[in-house]
Amino acid sequence: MMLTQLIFGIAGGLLFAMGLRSALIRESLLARILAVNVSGAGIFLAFVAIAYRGLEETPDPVPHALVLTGIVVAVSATALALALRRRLEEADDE
Amino acid sequence: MNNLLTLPVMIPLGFSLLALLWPRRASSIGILGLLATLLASAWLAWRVAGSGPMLLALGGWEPGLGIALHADALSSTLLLMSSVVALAAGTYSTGYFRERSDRARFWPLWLLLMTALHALFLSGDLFNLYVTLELIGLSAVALAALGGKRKAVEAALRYLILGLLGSLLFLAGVALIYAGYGTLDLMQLRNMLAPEPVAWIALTLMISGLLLKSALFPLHFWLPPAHANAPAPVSAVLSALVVKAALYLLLRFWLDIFDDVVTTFAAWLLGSLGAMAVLWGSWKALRAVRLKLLAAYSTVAQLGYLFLFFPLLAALPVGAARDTALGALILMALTHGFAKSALFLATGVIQQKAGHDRIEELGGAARALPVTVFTLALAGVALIGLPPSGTFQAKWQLFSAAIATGQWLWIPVIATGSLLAAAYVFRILGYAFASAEGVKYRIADGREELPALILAILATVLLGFGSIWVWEFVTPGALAVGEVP
Amino acid sequence: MEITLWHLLDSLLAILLLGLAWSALSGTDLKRGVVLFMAFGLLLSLIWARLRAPDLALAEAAIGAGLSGALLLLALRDREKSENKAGQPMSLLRLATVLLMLLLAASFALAYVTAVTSNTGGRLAGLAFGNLEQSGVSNPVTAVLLNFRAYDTLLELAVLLAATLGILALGSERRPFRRPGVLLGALVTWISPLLVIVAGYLLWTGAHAPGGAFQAGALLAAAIVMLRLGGMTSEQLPHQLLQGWLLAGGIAAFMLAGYLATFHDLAFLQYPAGWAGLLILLIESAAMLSIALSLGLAYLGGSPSGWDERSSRGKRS
Amino acid sequence: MSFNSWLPVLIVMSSLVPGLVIFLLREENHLLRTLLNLFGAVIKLLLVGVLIWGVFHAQVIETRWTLAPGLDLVLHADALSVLFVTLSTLLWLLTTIYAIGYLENAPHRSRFFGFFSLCVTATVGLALAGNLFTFVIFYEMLTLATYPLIAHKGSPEALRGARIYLAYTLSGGILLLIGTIWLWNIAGPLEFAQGGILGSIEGLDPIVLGIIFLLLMTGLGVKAALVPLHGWLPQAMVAPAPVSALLHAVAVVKAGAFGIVRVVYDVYGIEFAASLGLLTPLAIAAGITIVYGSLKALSQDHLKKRLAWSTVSQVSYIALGAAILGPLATIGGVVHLVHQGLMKITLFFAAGNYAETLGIHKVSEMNGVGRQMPGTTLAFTIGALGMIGLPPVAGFISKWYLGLGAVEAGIAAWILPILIASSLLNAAYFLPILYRAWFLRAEHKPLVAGNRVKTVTPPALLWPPIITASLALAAGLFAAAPYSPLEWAQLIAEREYKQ
Repeated sequence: MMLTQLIFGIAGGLLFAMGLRSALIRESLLARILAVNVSGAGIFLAFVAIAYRGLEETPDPVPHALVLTGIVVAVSATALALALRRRLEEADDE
Repeated sequence: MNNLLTLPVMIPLGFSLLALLWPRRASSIGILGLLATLLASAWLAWRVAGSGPMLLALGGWEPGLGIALHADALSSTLLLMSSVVALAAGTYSTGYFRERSDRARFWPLWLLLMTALHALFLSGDLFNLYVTLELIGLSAVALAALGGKRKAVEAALRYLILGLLGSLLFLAGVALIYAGYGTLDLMQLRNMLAPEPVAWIALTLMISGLLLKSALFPLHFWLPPAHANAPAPVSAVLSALVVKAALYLLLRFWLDIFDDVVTTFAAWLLGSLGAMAVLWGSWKALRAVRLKLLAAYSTVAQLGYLFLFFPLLAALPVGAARDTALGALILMALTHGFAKSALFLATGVIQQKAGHDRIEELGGAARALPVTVFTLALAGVALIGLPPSGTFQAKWQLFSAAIATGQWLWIPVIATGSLLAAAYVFRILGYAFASAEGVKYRIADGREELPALILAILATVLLGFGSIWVWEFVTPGALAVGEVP
Repeated sequence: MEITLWHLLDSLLAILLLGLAWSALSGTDLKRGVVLFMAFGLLLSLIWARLRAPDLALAEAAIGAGLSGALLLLALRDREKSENKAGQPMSLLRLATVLLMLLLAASFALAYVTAVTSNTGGRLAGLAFGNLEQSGVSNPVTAVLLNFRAYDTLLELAVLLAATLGILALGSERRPFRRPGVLLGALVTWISPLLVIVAGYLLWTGAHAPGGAFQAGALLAAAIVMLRLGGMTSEQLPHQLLQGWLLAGGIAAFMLAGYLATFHDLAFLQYPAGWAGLLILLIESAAMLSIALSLGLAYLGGSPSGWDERSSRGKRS
Repeated sequence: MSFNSWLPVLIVMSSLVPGLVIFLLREENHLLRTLLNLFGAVIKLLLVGVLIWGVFHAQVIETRWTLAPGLDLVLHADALSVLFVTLSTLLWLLTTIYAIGYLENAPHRSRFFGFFSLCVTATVGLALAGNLFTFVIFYEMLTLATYPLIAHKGSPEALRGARIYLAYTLSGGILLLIGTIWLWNIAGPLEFAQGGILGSIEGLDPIVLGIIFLLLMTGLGVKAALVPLHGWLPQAMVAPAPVSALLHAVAVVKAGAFGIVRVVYDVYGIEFAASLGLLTPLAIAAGITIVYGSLKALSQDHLKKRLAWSTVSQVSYIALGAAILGPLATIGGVVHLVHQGLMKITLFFAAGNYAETLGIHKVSEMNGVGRQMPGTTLAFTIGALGMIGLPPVAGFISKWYLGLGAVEAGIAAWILPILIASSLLNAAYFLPILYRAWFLRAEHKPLVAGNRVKTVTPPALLWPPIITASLALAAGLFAAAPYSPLEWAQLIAEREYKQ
């Protein structure tokens, strides 16, 4: 167990909660989309912190792979959400 | 080698690519793919029924490092149901989407959704489950937004964001589990998990994510708009399958993987929320102005019934009585799946033929669309829980379990819920049977009306008189992840 | 354990990150929020590097900060009615939400700390390194992504495809930018080929060093973004049918490779002995193109011109 | 499987299948529909004949199909079920003929006859039900099948009546369901057995059994129109005459009464029920209903409404019979199941004929109908006299045995007054009708008969009431003959009091 893991893990938890809160209370859709991304990043941070095993040892590659997958999933979701939002605003004009 | 396990996932995926590459043949490719998927699922269920649960270590890596696929009675049953519903709704969609370009948009996404659902039913790995949840979410949202009507798009966007939050809660739990137990494989976890803070908090996070996705009261608020504004075939699958997927995971975790971790208090919490969902959902359904909204709220209520089982299962000692209750739970889920999809498809027919789905203006429907109204009636019987339908046997066991465990509290809830259900179903029928002159309906053809009828018959006649098969097939090895030779 | 300089740096990074996130989320000015979010992404990739996750650093920089940022900036052009309202509830409720947030964070942290302190083993690392030789690649992350947990990656490509199809189904692309000034024009013409080359290198090196399909794909997508900024119209994209094949390619390659094994009576996605390296390279190449095109189309914001004609064109093709 | 294990299913199918086929027929396909109806009805009658023979020779005739762990769908033929099956099958045939004539070129006939057949299917099903679970299933199906028949006209008041009917029966159904499940939960499979099953089971809490009995009786009482659960019955009058006839004589009301008989005799067992002290409340409820129904009938001018209230009163004779300990009362109650059916269906057929031929709906318009429609009025008269309980019509037999039973049980003190009072009341609301019909001369006839100078009732409408009336008469005259309803009732009674 090392301090670095704890620091970033706890930071991850904070980000996760912070994003969740904003995603629920913000009116603006764009803000909510940002918030979801921040929240996800928090969990990713926790994952990578779990994988970290100090300066000497090479870290656990599995969480890295999971996070990489997660990042791609996140960007896909963001892209879709933004497209929906744009479509929504166009529909407004109609 | 059990590579058969991959087929229900990979067939729809492959055909979705084909539908993407040959858009002009999208419909025929799609139907073909769903037929193949159905065959594969049936074969899988047959194998499971014959020789018990199956396991496949993907890539040949030992579970833990690699990902394992599991099939047991529960998962293969749901697999079968989703294949049937998908095929029926898909067939209906060929009549629903008149534009070829619409069909070209619809089919690849539709098959991706099936891929996602089946991947979820079979997956044996926590993180993989997260990916399948996201795949379900995104493809479902994309489908719900098809047609691009403002209301639909808005509902889809909110649905997407909430779905993402649900997945994130789930993922947070996964991270904690990996940190604490160093594996993501359900089979290994099941033997490692112990009632301790890490497991509790992780489970709480994952369960709340799943509750959000399965729209348990009071987290249901996103469901009615999303389900009521999507295209009819999509609504059918959203209500019948997508919420069930989250529920399936809930069951899997609650009764199987986290069996030692869950507490009776939590079960009671779920039960009470379920009770509120039954009453609130049924009431809103009764007050609904539009048929699709009614159907959506009735989904909220019907899901509530399923959650009533949790405190009962917690109270029943492991053994025959508990198995019976579990079988009833699954039977109810199946019946609702078929009945609700039938209801949504029939609603779609009415909406297209009458040009609206306002309940109070359905006069003359019974004469213009007898088959569809008959379908509504059959589906209604199943939703109320009257014989002959699987729901009746299921509710019987639900009542019985409540009496046996002395949890009398639920009995008035179920009774009231059933009466409210009867009220809203016969409200529809009352207006549909009322004779109204001058109402114009367009003629419906078989591929529009028959799929719904078949689903309704499955819910009433097949599951009504064949209900024992569910018990015989499901209960012995219902939750047998990890009990594979 | 002793507090070293590293730990101070870590705390600094963490606090900075939290600060960025907070200010990105709490402000009502969305443009500012988006910019701060991109900064957040860059800082995050720095932290990945610090935590010895170079693959993630690359991916985060290219995708997390880069492409998401580009998409968000583009999205700023679409006005929202709801935006102008200050999206904050009244103070008391606000306080409550903050408390709930802290509660959630605290419980997560509690579980996390207990987990990490109680379980100090290598978790799956040992297994992963133990099987690295058989995996066909020497970069452990790539090994996990494309061999040990290849199924995840396969489904992940499906997620990307679903999102892309969803976007395409929603309507036509944004209007292309007008031709930029000489300077940007020249910049684009120089940078985009460069990006393509780097992408190819990343793909190749991914087998043994940081990099791989995702980072490479993201860079290619970045090239598309640059060209788009340079006024590219969708006619300059490959033919619609070819686009379809490119989108499908990644998944198709995966499935073919996966079932190839089953003919040798192996498990799905189990690469025949000695083939792993080659198969992984092929899959990655196809995946890279799919990812690049998907993200590129996402930046276009809708179906490129002529996408729908595919379905209604005559018998030919 | 032997033929005997198929027979009950066939009997149910013989009306189910034609019903389902009829749904698919086009409206104008009159001939085929009629053929299907009659074919089904006749086949059913023949099968029932075989059934009677079998039961008389004490054969085991049973179909069993497992639906869930511990829940079997059982169709089983015993003396009681045979009595009810025969009644409903016979009356279905006649009612079908009547309905075919009645609904000449009315709209939605396919729908009507479809649900009509389903209605009979459900009735026969619950008559043959071998356990309480099966009974409940068909009981609910009956509710579903009857709703469209009551709502058939589609007019606002028709829909209203149907809605009220549904509200009552479904709520009752839930109570019945809960009671049944509770009992099933503590006493295991509730297979009907002569002499009852609960008496032999150890360690059942009498309080619980009492509560369950209350639940069951409430659930069944709704359909049997026990006061105060009778509210739907007068509302359901809006239904077409054949439907009312079926509702009051065999299908719904009778199903409730039959259920009460089943629960009292074959689930609880009459002696056991008596030992629990459950019979007296039931008897009181029945008594109140008998008097109250007759009183309400007095004040009705609308003919069908008056008949409806008289049903409320008459059906409770069956419940009363079940509520008095002793074979004689049992005989009286059980035999009234048949007698009331025959007499009441006659009355409704006749009422329908008055409405169809002369457009008469009110008692006050019935002056001199005897001369215009002698056949119908004769039938009506027989039915009415039977209801009053005058010998030699069947009604007398029922009341006679009920009276004897009351004496035997030693509660004559308050039962006999009820019987006498109700008979007097019956006389009070039937005799004036007969008087008007026969002895008053019809004033303002053209107004009533419209511009039709000569009024004739088509044979399809005329013969059913005449047949049922003569059956009611025969049941009284030849009560002692073998195979007569009374004979069966006695057979049942002695089997119920074996131990």
